[in-house]
Amino acid sequence: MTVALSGKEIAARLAKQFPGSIIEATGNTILVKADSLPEVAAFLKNAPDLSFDYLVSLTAVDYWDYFEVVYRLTSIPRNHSLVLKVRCQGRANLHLPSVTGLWRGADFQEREVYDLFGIAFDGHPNMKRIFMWEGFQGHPLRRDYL
Amino acid sequence: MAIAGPITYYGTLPQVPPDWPGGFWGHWGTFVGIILVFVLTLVMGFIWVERRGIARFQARVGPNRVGPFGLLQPVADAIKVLLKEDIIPASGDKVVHWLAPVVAFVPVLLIFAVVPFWDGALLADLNIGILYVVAVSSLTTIGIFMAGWGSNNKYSLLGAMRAIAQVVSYEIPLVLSLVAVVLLAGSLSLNDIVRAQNIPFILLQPLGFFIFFLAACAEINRTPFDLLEAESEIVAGFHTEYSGMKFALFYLVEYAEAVAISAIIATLFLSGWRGPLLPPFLWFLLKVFAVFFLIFWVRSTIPRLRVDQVMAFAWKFLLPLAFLNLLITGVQVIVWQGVLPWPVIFVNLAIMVVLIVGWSSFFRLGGGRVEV
Amino acid sequence: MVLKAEPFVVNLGPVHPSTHGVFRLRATLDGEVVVNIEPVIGYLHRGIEKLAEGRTYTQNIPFTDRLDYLASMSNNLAYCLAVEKLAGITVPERGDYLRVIMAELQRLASHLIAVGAFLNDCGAFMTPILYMLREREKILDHFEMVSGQRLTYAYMRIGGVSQDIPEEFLPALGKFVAGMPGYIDEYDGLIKENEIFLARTKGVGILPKDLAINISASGPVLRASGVKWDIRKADPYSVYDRFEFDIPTGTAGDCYDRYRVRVEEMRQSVRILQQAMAQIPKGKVRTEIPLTFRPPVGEAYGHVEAPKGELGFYLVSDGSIAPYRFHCRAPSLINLTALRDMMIGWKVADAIIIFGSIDICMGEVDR
Amino acid sequence: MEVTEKSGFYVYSDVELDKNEGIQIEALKTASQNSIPDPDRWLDEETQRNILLTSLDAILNWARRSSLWPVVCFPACCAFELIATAASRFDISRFGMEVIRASPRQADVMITAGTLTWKMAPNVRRIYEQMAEPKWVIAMGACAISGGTFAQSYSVVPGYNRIIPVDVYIPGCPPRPEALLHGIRMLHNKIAKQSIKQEAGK
Repeated sequence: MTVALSGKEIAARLAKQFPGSIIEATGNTILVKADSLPEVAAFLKNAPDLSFDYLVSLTAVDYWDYFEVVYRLTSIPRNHSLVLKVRCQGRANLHLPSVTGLWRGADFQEREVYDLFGIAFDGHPNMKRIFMWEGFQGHPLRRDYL
Repeated sequence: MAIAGPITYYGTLPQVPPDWPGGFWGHWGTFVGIILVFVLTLVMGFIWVERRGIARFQARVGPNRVGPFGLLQPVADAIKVLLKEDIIPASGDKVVHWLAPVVAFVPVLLIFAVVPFWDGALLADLNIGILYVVAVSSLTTIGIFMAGWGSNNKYSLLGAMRAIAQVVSYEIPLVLSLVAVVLLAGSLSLNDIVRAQNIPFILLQPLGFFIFFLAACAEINRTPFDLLEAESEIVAGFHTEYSGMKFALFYLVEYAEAVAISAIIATLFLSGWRGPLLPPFLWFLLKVFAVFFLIFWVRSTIPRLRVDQVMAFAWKFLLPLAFLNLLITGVQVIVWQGVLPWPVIFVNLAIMVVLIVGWSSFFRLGGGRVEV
Repeated sequence: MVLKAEPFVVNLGPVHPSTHGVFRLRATLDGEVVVNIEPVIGYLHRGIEKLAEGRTYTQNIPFTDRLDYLASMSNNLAYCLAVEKLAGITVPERGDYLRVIMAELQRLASHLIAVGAFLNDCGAFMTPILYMLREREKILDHFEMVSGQRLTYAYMRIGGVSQDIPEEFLPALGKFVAGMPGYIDEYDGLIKENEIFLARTKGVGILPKDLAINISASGPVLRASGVKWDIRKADPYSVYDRFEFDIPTGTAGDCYDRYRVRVEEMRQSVRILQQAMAQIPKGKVRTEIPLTFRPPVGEAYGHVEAPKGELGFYLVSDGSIAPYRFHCRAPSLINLTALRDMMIGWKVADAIIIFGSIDICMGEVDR
Repeated sequence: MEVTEKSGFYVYSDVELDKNEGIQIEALKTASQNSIPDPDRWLDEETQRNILLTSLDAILNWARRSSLWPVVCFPACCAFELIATAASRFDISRFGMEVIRASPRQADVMITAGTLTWKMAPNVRRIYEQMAEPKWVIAMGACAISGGTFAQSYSVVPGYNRIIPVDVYIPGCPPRPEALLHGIRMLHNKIAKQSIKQEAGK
């Protein structure tokens, strides 16, 4: 059985390591500040007792005020999981740091989020539309796209 | 060479039967007609046999709605294809595109000039018959390359490049395995070779047959060497851009080549028109169909080789074996001239098994990544 | 003399006989050698995730059928698990067993197509896939018996399955399960030692273990690279913890290993089916819930080991009758990430079979 | 031989290429907001026939309907019902249709099995235009007829008849192989009524 790690414990460790990086932690989830995402992700991947080497999925949710990008992490050797969330305020000109350097599995999924939600990932090697054609107006999965 | 004058039948061969239309042109005219009818009906027959046969291999029924047992299926195909719109790509080389099917088709028909349907029943009994076959049959490749070039399509060009590489490579083991047959028969004329086969040469030359069959499959682009129209890779290969009548010609070439190769294998290795009870022509036809059955059996069974593996197979496997076969045959012809054939048959079979198993343990296909 | 030669670009697809749908590879070739590959997708992007936000939870089940249309049952299962997690619904035991039976039958059907299409890409003239389709038809008969459909079943419902199986289902399944190992052995025997097949697939398109994990590959692609990771064992769902089965893994991570893993998985599926048939209890097949219901506010992620890999559904509920966000973690899309690493340096013909060995379904890649 | 120039080598293609494709898609989208009428108006017309033409028609139509070669165009779900139709149990080859041509130049009928998206539409249009006359289109499945379940989606073309003229519609999601065979028989009947005269008039 995959163990769902407690978000609070991890958040406490992370807060010690990177002060001010965690916004809140509930259940299996920790909410991370957008600026400190690269360090936190790298720590989660490389810490020997965590070793989150497998990015299960990456997606986004539109909550009108902000976009929430959800990183679902799993460790294959230790068989435990954690959910990382990052918020992106506003509706225009959205940017987040890319995690393709850590998990290349994020490649297509970040492009998908860019295409359907309009969140650009800085540092992604090929940030362009994946499903829709170039020149398509709008980002279809936003709640205000009809 | 007999082209210059009327056919001369020499030695102990019987003369032209008295009921043949007399003289030089009559003979030619008759045989041109016979060959055309023979090739076209056999192509239709082959298409039907292959489609029905492969359907049986694949646990299906195959065409059975058009005419009895679907026998008219090739006729319907032919009428339909001939009357379809003919498209020439706007940016293609129009002259080359137009000429290519003709250039590909003519040599295939020319091959049949020296194939004996009966004892002495052939258009021209050339004393260099085999050389003529080899020379003419490779001309088809030019037509295929013209098609690939004239279409101005990348898939076509890839197919055409593969065709050239493949045919040039396989010509060599093909010819070398033929030389062994010539050594046994003592003649280059196809009719004489048939007359020399008191025992079918497939028994005396099992390895030669093996090499010739594989090389011939490659020459006529049949699976596992059907690289130039590899459907899963390069769409339809060299004839991607062809439609209507010109595509029909290429389709015809594909099957006419199969007829030609089947006829040549039947002549060289299966003792051609010879056989008990049945009339010679029927024997010849039966053997042609037997060889063709083998060809499409292979087609429906084995996957395709990769382009570099096809090359490697020709140069590293077939070519050395063809040389060894030639050497062994030469020694046997000199040493065992008077010996009964039966021990020779078994010795040759054993040699074939040993050589193929032994050589294939040295020879491994696979890998092939290139650093870029 | 130096001849001027330059690489040229060939578009393999979007309509190409062996791209398994409308996939497009923008391939840069140097002669026959692939020097660069760029996958272009989106030709079947139907906007299922957007459409699902306007349908109720139950109405979305048919959409999941059309994601990976070769494994509709597995998709139904993953979606139903996610909704049940979200709304806290339990499934009766018989319903769980029926779900497992259907999911494993579906795995057999999907792997049969995968193996057959892979051999077709290798250039075998239609024969293998037609034999595989013959077995698949038998499986489809069973699905038709329970759901009345051949391809898009919508058999599973939230809280169980739509209806109990007819009486003749289990005897028919028993007959099929008894015969299937023989067919698998027969086909495998015909294929696995074929010299040409070995030459085409051994050592071709290697995906190393580290890379496989890093690109989030899943399913047979991940296991062929030597990672023993199967959701059915790692995070058992439904009643998978009651069955004995092995996780087949490869060593090299080449096309041949991916083929072997699929064939072995088919054998394991037969094993699971045998056990499930022996254990299946009597009783209800479905917890009665209204067709339209409001799950509590929150989010849930349900995942299963689909034939193509880890298939997950991430649902966000705002307390209304429709999901606020419906996201599908599509294994086919993510398995394609390493395509470029696997293909570069190989010939065009290899590129085709490497692509075929990943076994994708365009409906799921583009959604 | 040596590669002297690596100008064609790039890891990711430039955006210009994609933009051009996008412009084509948008152009097609704006141009095809109405459906193309089905090419079967002539079925109602009484044509002047004479003995020579009728017998020629009979032979020609017989040949054409007996060897309908489908082109490869299998976008989505229905493709697998089409493949099942080609497989052992239903066996499309009985009608001489197992020759599935990968090259549109050599094919006669396009069985559009699956949802069509706007991104795909120019390619389908191009395949249709590359096919040689005479050519027919069978719209297979609900998506091909009207967009089906996905009709309201932002990326789906509501029916193939926005892009290409369709001869036979087969409903179902997906249609069963029997339904596909029935559709093929209907196409046979339609071809049987064709006359060479209309073709000349086109």
